[in-house]
Amino acid sequence: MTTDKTWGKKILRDMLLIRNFEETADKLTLRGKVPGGMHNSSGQEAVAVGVMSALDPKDVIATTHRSHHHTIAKGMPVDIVMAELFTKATGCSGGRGASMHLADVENGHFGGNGIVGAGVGIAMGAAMGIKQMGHKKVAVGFVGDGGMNTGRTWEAVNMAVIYKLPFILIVDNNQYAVETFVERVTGGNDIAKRGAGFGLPSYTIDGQDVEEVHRYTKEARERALAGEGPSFINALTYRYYGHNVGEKGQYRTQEEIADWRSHRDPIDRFSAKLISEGALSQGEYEEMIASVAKEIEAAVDFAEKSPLPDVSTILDGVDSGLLGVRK
Amino acid sequence: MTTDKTWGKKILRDMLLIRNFEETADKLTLRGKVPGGMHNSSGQEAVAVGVMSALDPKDVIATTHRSHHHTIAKGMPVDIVMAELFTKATGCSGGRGASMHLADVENGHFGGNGIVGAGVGIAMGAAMGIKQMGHKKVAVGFVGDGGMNTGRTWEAVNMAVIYKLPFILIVDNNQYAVETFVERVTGGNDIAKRGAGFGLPSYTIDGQDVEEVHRYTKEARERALAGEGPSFINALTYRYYGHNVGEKGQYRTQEEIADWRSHRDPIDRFSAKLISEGALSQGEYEEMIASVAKEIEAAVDFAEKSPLPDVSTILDGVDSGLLGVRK
Amino acid sequence: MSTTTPTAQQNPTYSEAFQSGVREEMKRNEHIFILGTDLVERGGHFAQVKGIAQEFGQDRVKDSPISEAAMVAAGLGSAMYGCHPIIDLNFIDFSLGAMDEIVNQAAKIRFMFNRPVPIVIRATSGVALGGAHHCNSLESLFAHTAGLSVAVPSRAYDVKGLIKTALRTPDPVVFLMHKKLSGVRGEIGDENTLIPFGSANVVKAGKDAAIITYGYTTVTAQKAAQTLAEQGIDVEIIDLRTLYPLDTDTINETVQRFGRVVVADEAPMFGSITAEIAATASEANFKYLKGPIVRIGGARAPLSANPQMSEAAIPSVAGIVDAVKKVMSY
Amino acid sequence: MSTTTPTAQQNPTYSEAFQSGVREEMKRNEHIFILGTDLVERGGHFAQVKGIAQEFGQDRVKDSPISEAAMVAAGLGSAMYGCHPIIDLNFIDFSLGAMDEIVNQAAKIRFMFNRPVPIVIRATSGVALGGAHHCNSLESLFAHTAGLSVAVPSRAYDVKGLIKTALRTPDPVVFLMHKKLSGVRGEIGDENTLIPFGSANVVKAGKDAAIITYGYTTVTAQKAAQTLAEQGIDVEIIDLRTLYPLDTDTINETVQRFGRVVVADEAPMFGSITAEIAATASEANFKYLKGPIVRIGGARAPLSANPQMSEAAIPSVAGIVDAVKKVMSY
Ligand SMILES: Cc1ncc(C[n+]2csc(CCOP(=O)(O)OP(=O)(O)O)c2C)c(N)n1
Ligand SMILES: Cc1ncc(C[n+]2csc(CCOP(=O)(O)OP(=O)(O)O)c2C)c(N)n1
Ligand SMILES: [Mg+2]
Ligand SMILES: [Mg+2]
Repeated sequence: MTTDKTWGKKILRDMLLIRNFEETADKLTLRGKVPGGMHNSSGQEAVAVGVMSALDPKDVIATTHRSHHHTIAKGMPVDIVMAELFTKATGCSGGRGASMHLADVENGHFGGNGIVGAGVGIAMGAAMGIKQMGHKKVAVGFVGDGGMNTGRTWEAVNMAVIYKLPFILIVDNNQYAVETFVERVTGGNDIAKRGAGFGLPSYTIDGQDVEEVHRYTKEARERALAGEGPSFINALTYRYYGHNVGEKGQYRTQEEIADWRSHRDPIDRFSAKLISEGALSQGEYEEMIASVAKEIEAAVDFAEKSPLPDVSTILDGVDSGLLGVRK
Repeated sequence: MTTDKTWGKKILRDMLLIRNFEETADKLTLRGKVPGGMHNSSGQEAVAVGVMSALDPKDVIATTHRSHHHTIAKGMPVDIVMAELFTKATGCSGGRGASMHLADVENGHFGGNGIVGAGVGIAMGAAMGIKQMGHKKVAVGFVGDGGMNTGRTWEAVNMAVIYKLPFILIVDNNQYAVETFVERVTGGNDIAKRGAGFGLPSYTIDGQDVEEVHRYTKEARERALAGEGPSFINALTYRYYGHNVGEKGQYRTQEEIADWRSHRDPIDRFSAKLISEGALSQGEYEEMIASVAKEIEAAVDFAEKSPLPDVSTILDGVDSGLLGVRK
Repeated sequence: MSTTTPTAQQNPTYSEAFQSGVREEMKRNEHIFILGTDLVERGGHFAQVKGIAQEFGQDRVKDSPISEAAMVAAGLGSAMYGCHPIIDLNFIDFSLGAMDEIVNQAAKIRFMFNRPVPIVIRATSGVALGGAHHCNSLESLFAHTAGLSVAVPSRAYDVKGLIKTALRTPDPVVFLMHKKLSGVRGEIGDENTLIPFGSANVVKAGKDAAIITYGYTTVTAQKAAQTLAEQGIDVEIIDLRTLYPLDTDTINETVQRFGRVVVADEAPMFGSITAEIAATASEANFKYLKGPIVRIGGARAPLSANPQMSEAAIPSVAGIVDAVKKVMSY
Repeated sequence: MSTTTPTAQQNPTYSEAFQSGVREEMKRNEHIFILGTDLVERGGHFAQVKGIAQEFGQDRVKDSPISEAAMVAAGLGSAMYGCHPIIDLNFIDFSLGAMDEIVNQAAKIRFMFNRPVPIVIRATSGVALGGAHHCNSLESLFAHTAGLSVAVPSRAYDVKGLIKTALRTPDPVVFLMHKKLSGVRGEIGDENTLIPFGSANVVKAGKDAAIITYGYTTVTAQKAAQTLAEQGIDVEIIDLRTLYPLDTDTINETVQRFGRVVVADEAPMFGSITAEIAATASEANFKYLKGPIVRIGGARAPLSANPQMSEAAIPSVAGIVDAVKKVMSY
């Protein structure tokens, strides 16, 4: 199927923006600019953009420790994301969160998370809230392959099924949890089959094909809005860098990485498709790359120049104080 | 297949012993003899006896809040069980545990549990211990249908699969968790399918047929001993009484209970089979019933006459004191 | 501190007082719902929500699978979305299966993301029958966690007044109801009686010494006060009602007034909230102390199912009497 | 109390000291095994088991799925069976997903079933980078739980000596290693150097006042001592090394000797273990006190990822100096 030209360009640009963000932030992390480090999602752009492009901006997501790509795809300006990585006052969490705790609850981003699997439950809960209020929205929970072995994930999945919640679970399955290959720790080695066992439509899809991701998400969203309950999508993808910035493990071969990069890169694949379909010219593509680079440069500049949070605020916002006397 | 006569009588007697124990203990509970109350397993005898008869006495089990049947089938003398229900010093846990915390770790009974699903993890751990030590044994974890929605259950199942542990999970599926019908809260409504999703041989079997339970357990045990890893057995059964003694909920019909009692009772079915096969005479059966009654009477007597634990021991055994200075 | 006498309204049980408060608030706020096991038909293990499903429908009272982590997560996510869920965990012991959701998530989200998390986590607590897995006293753990407030009512009036406050406040509250008090009757306030958190209640005025306590130990302390009265000692009893926020004004004022203070509860004493109270009150009011603040609490041991052993592990009337005599001896 | 100076052996890091102790004990006891995430190749997040899988094989060092509840359950069941597992939870924050297994099960089984549960639950702890989900100080919660012991070593020597003791004792131990100390080098003991739990270490003798502390705050306290020395105040520093059992002899003796005592840690102060120490020590040694025991601790707030905010939330050198000056003012 040919891709809509305008849509395709937007999708491609989003993926490029994420890729540039990640590669830039990685270097900045190595230079000590990102307190606590970060988890680079390069290679996984199609999952984030494919999902988010099928959602309404008001839909809710909750995600993981590796969430820059989801956050940017969800629409958070890259300068705000970068500022948060720098733990600056202008970051989305005022510098309290850094890389793992990006959020914008008001706009449906219910947060990255330091705890594997926790975002699944939060998104399921948001879906319960959506249903309680009778709204026409969905909530999407992202989780890694590693999070498939965490009990809380399956409790949340089950609850979504029995209450028919407008919930979509996306496994951003990059095949490794830190240095642990998914097949070594995943009984049965068929993640979608686990989902099926809990009674929801479950698919394993090509997470490097942004249109496939988009399509499955869109269908899941339609089922959810029609009151048919949750869906489970296991998107196969790959991360090009180490688990965290600076990690150089021996747990996978350089050939494996090179193979994914050169044959299945989601940006290369999609740009090639757009170009071959005449939806994009080489010149336009180069312009796009340049414009993305400029946007990221500006973001870095913004982050650099932003003020640090005021340390006198460390007790602010722990609670509302409305419950009673606070001393 | 015809049943071995000696074996059949032993099996039948075990089931009768459990039934009489439960009905007796139920009445004693209503008379205030069992602090904290108890969970009656009447109706579920075939699961306990079918499983245990396929195990070696040295195999390990860990179980749930509803565990009299497992405990008696595992071989604990009924007087010790009854004394524990009475929280007497002579009980298996010295009166510290009562109905929910029956155990005899030395003899492979790793305990009932007050926490839904916890026994699964403990048995999985025991299986890991067995494997570490190179022993030829298995560990069996019992769990209810309600425990199928607890995350810890699936974490343990997964771990058993990936390490190929000699572990068998038995769902003592009586179809209700307190007053909640299994179908209302179990996404997908196919428990064995969940097991299959985690990659272990998974079966739904007739838990009212003691020979079927025995056969599936035996095969699972053989696989485990052959190094083939764990198995998952969902045994359909039914409890005749309320969740806890005294409970009279409206969540199921009297007809449903009567139907299970009159058409699928595991004792009636198995005794009828033995009688029809000529392995047991009516007279022998009546004698058996009488001898069981006498045994239980003696157990009650033992429990009644046993001393209470010494309250001055409440600090004993919390830890070994060997770590260092204790004050 | 408050010394309001409950205004007569009816004489419901402690559990019914919870129902009453929840009902009123559910009428006021359509976004309140309740999630927990066996709530619809059974009304919960302690009848705490009996009849509410019938009145408000199963959209607002939901029977849950046995999935404590998911229950709290459901509450958390829906609270972030704008609901005000009551997550009924039945026994607080079961919260151990949802600790990440409570401590890492619900408690921290306002601080991290500037988003209110109006969630009530209700459970029974305290030492009663049931043994080691049904008698944990986890209140000090929750009180220690920044972002959580902890209610520990000891009578019907406070149950109702505190749950109403909790349900009008955009913060996570751990609401602990003592099992042994479930059936105790008492007066309750009306629709507008809200008890602020952090306001202790003077259960009994006295002039010689004070006992600061909460939950079921309030009852034990009252019995001890009778025995002490017979011996000519007039003891004041402060029921904290909430452990966070603590009513430090009342605590300080009490310590300053008497200089002879016992702090009592039934949690294992090592590391219990009584340590926080004694340490902070000693530090702030040292010069008023006639002698050290004396603590009395539970044994450092799991609870036994045997009732005599279980009883022996928590403060008795005699134990509290002795503690008060000790502070009287200064 | 012990004042043993470490005997020179080598100069490994705090993490390597752990390796050293574990290696020696694994040779001694074939039933010790280690279970946790990313241990085999990576050697754990803090290199705490680097090379051990290569030496002892993957039967004894196992890479786990991300299943904290099952990890502890595996440890628990196998410990009941006769093994002595080390469950490596990486960050103690992740123990919140295994609380039932730790608090309801591992801690209680000896008491309930008269069966030893020799299990070590190891994790890094303390405030460092990483923010709200990687900086929880949960030690007071574990110390409050009957049946658990808690080690909080502050230097290589203690890491090795304490892990060796833990691995020879049939009880559950929560072994907390401070992230900020991982790379700090120091001498360690030899194969036979075991440090009993409940024996504090006098890090620095002094004559004017005492600071009782543990973990990373021991380092901050030492810096404060330098500043104080410049101002003519000679402070003694006690490193508790374990929080349960507590070395109450040393604590009492210290309080009695100085009458001027600061208790410090970096956990949120409300309800921290410092409250237990201050309350119990005040009660036991009241007449020796020249003024109240002063506590200093962490803010009641989640930790921020921003390093300045995170720093500001825990005791600073200046804060400890002020606290000591306060007790010196009595
Ligand atoms: C409950 C919990 N356990 C362990 C960790 C440590 N940890 C952080 S990320 C990670 C790997 C996660 O793998 P996966 O879910 O596949 O996500 P990915 O990193 O591949 O995106 C681990 C083990 C954690 N954050 N939370
Ligand atoms: C973690 C946890 N949650 C809730 C409970 C309360 N509870 C005790 S038994 C029970 C029902 C269990 O149902 P099932 O697993 O089917 O076992 P059955 O009672 O039918 O044998 C519940 C909810 C508990 N003990 N532990
Ligand atoms: Mg992964
Ligand atoms: Mg059941």
